[in-house]
Amino acid sequence: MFRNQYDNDASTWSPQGCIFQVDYASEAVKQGTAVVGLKSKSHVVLAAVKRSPNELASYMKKIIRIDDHMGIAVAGLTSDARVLSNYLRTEAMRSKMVYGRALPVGRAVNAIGDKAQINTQEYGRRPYGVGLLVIGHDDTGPHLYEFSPSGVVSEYYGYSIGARSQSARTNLERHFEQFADMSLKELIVQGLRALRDTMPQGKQLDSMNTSIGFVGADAKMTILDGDDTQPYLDLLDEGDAAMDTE
Amino acid sequence: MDPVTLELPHTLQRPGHAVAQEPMTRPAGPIVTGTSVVAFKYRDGIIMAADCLASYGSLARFRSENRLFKVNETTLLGAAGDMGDFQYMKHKLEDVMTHEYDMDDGQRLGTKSVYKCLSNIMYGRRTAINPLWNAYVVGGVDGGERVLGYVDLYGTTYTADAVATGFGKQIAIPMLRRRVEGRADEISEEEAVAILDDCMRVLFYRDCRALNKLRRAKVTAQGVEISEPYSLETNWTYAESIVGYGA
Amino acid sequence: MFLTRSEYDRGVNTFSPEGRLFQVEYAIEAIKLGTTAIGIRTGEGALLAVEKRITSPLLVADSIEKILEIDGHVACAMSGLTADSRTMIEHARVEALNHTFSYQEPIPVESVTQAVCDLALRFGEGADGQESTMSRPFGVALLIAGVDERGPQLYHTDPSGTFLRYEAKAIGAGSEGAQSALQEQYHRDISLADAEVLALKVLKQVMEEKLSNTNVQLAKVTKEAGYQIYTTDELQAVISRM
Amino acid sequence: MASLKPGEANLGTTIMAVKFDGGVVVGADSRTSTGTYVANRVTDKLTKVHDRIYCCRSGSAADTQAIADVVNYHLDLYTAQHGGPPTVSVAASLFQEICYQNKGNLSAGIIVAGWDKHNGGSVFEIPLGGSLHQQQFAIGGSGSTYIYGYCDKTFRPGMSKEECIQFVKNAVSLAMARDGSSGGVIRLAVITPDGVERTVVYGDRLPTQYSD
Amino acid sequence: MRTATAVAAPIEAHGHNHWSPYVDNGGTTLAIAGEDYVLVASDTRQSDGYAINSRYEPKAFVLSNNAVLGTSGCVADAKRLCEVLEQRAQLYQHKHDRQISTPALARLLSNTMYNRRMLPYYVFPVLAGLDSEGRGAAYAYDAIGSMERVTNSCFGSAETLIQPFLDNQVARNNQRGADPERLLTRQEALKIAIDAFTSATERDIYTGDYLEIFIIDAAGVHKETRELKHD
Amino acid sequence: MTSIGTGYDLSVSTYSPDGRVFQVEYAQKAVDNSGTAIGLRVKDGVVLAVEKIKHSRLLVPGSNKRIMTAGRHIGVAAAGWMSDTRHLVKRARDEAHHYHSVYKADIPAKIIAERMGMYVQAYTLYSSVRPFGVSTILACVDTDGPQLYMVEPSGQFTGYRGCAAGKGKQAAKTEIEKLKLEELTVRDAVKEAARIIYAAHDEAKDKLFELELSWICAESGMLHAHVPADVLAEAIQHAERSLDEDDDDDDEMEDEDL
Repeated sequence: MFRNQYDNDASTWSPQGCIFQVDYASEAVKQGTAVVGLKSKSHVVLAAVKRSPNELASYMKKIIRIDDHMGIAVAGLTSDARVLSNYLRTEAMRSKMVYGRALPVGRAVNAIGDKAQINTQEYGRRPYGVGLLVIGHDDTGPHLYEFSPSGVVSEYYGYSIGARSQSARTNLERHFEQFADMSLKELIVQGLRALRDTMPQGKQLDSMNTSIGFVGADAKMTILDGDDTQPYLDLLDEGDAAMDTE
Repeated sequence: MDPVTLELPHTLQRPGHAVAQEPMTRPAGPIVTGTSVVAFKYRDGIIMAADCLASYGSLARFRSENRLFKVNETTLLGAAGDMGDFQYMKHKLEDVMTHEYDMDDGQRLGTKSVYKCLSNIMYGRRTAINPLWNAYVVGGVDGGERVLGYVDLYGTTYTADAVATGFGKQIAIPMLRRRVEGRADEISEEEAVAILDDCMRVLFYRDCRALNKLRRAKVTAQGVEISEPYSLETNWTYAESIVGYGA
Repeated sequence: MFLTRSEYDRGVNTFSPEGRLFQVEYAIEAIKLGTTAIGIRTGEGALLAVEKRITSPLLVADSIEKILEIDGHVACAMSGLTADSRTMIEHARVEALNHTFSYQEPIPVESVTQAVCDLALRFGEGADGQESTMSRPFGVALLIAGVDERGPQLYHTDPSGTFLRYEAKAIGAGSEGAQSALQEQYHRDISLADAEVLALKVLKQVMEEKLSNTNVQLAKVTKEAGYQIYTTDELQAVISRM
Repeated sequence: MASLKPGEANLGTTIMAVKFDGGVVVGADSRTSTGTYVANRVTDKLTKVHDRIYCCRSGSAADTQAIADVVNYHLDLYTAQHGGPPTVSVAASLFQEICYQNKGNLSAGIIVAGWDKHNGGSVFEIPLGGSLHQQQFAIGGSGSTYIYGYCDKTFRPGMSKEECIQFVKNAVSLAMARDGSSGGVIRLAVITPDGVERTVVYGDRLPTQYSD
Repeated sequence: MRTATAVAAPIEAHGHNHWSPYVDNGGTTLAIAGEDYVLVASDTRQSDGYAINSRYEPKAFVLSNNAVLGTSGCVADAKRLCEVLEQRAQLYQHKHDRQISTPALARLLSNTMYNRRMLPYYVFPVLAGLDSEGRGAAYAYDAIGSMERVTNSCFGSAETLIQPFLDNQVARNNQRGADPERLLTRQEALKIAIDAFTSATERDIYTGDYLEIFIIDAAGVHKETRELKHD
Repeated sequence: MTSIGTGYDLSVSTYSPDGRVFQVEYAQKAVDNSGTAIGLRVKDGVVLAVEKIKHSRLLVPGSNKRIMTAGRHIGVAAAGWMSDTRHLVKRARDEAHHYHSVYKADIPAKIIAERMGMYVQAYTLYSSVRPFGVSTILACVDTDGPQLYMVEPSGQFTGYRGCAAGKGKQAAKTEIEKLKLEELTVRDAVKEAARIIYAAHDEAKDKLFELELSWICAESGMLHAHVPADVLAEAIQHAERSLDEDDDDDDEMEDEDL
């Protein structure tokens, strides 16, 4: 295995035609706690687990507001996320200034995708060590995008990134056909359900470590933390109760 | 390959060309100019007219210009003032629309956005003390809503039921106040055409820079339609009754 | 472990196969070499306590400044390569002044902290996309204590440019011991007076030399009086309460 | 508006171009004046910018020559890159770009005319201010103001090559007769697929007209 | 002699060499601050010389933090100034993740205007909102950002007609036996604003058509629109 | 590859003793690993098609396009790295836009291909950058009619009647060579393109995929556009039928791309 020869910078191809630095950057995403996103016909939702080093410390921010119609959830290097969110915010404001319209979500993510691509091609730079789920609502309805360190962006009905996100994705794959017609509330609970599957043994979601974000035709980008998340966490348990009875 | 850029050789740069950037030397004023644009809202959308003349001072130099421009499916632009600046603006807007087309993401740039973009360009140039010597009228249907706006070389913007530029402001607007203001929703297309033709006829009678060869355009939910050039019936019979200067 | 690492730890901008940036992690190590500093947040105000190492009797103790004012309502304590911290604090002070100039109001504590972190990041791309200005991360951690309309707050920043809000936090050589001590003894409604004692007690545990009014420094930020550093006598008063 | 500097040579001029089926005829007088002094009585105001594309220059001699040179350079570049000749409209666009971008510092009124395989003969006019206008026929220069009437009355779409040549000769000579800033000989160029024939009508062989 | 040459600029173009980028589009705005509220009123006529551009083109704008910016002067500048202020308030919110307070916004506006010292925004704004104690706050500016917190202010084409009226009725200057300290009640303020505009409309051709009144209090911004004379 | 690991293949600015630039060849690998992309130039237009491999059912169909537009009359289909593709398309748009702003005319196919080729080639010259991991197929209709070009990671650009890149390159090429392109109409070409992509698709390697089809022809107003839904559906049916005829019955396919 001669990987080490080819993996010291982002401007070197490996014989198999991959760029290891980009793959490694994707590992950084897996080090972040999981975030889940999913959309219905009218809304799109984010759910995230926050991490805290010890009980005297606050929790890491996972969901960031970009504009009234857009928000992101972060997994990976928070500092890289800050670079990208600042960029998105200025782009959103520019769109308002120049065309008086909310920045179309797809164009927003592609903008950071293009930005990230540069970091995967030039020596001395490094790929962003962060993955994003971008949600937003524009003229073409609600959208959920994933941004990855490679600069590739993809649109999903529902998706999850970060630690143990695979189990959340499996959960989403099982139900995504139903998402379209769900109410905002159902959608949030559905998201929490998927998010819960990413929790390690013995840990569960509580109002301290859970963060919820949503936006829709009738709802500006909103972020719920702390006690505001409790009602949905309760619904989550009820839901389980219901399931058990079935 | 380096993209081609057009620069004049230094031989051409007159002494003091370097400071030519400094504002006050720049504004040349309009050279080849178009006169009034008249537009107003009616039941099904926006109707607009402008004649085909581009004057050079008092010389009626180009007599089949088109001063009405279809920006996109829902947006119409009418231009008064310098034709060079108008052509420049047309290219700019074409570029914007091409970019929109390339995005291919189902997003449409509505009339309001076009109007905003246009206004920003005008205000930007005005603020650089290098204005585009135009007055523009933007008309369109944006999400079922009729939009009719004005922007000029100062970046002044306003929307109204009836909008006109230049001489039209003095002559057509008073007529439109009476016949359009407040009843835009009742006016049928036939009536709209009649009103518009009346305005353009009076402008032809009273504006030295007007020509009796004009284009009419309308924007409706169906899109933008720009007519071929046509002429108006005019009436001179009362000349007979005027003899001498009344002494 | 060390060997495999060394493959990827030359450049600040090289990821390891596990997606880590070792240079940053090493910088964080540097802090463990520094003197211990402690911060405690109470309802009445935020408190900072640091240990001074008086390495020689010839040394003027007061000349060692490990707690510095950023603005009337924000102060910070540091540990690690304290020389690095000067740049950061200078930056923080400027940010604070700019804010007051622009908005005629004191800068929020979290915002100063964020500003410091943005600077800490500049071994890579700046937070607003600027090119990088340093070739290594800062080797210093800060405890930033302040008061604004959200009340007294305590923040901790590290070389990775990330920050967290804390009720009580210890950094530096003795941080492990100190932090666990804090976690045992801190409680949400602790009074400022008790916090003073707690801070010194904890410091005492982790200091080699005997704690005295010359080899520790104590400062507080309160809503009423803003930033205050304790005089020797005030310090002595606290020590005697221990 | 940049007006001429003292002593700057000025093409107070009559220039003209007419389109016919299969080509264009361009013509101009030959007088260059500084103030009221005739600096050159046999100027060539018809400038070749490409094999089948000419421009007629009015305004500052220096400006218009420089512009023509730049355009010529770019058209050669274009030919090399595209492996074929440019259309007249491409040439006209280049002229316009320069005239418009520098309108504050230039005094140039230019007629661009020529033949290309896509559009046949075509005539463009770029007056002060840098706007671009495609025309059936175009007249420019100080002399032109005296002959609009004649031209509007005489021109018919679809005139033959010979008719066009005669039309240009008459129009330009009428202008020369009444415009102090135009005079000398009439230079003509007929541009067709087969090439460019250039002719000169001497000042003493001009079409005659009433002259008391 | 130049005029004889082909390149002589057409007559229309002459005299543009000292082109001024400013126009005055007329109209009037006033503000009155009370104990727990603040009122902004402005007409909606936009004119260009003797021509009325539009009868309804509002010149007072509600900002995202529930303050209201009343303007007068050059509409192009006024609209842009408002946009720029909005964007900077947005930036503030992004950066400090809280809404900007009206006093902070007031200072921001002052800086924003002074930054264009070399080519001023030709606007005379009044900014109205509530201060940190919840008291009504009105700030008046000149075109280059000098600012002052006031209890009442009027700018625009009818300024000379209305300001003295406010001085007397609101500030109670030269009003014998009046208590200059007392602030107006909401009802009084409303009444005075309406009377001021109704009278000014009679005398000032640039003011008229519609009157927009904003009252800002703890509950938010209340807006009402009334007819003015269209002549 | 023999000289792998010898160190001659670490930088694009290094030749190997046998005179190869390995970094470029490695970039080509990235192209060969990606979904198939083809282009067909027929008498009345040009057709582009790609096999968009999907790693998850959660992906929104029709999103994440791999065929993009660069200046109304130019289409770009790509095989290789998606993010590199976007970079190049962006460049193509800039070139098209700049050309238009100077000459006020649409950029001809040859010129855009040439400029893109030069741009890509520049990334094979400096050790500070890496070559693009993408082959782009440019479709265009200009004054000389329908045109098709392919630009490869080396910067090499060539005109084609029909071309293919990516995983199924070989299979696709042989299929294309069987066609009488000069006689086909775009309508036929669309069907053929679909058939070829389906045939080139390797069921064993990647299960999920989506067909993307675009064209430039009279029907699209001589602009580059994705084909209308009905045309696409028709093409897919045609493709599946002809697959079944080649008697590898595959029911999964149905619900996968619908």
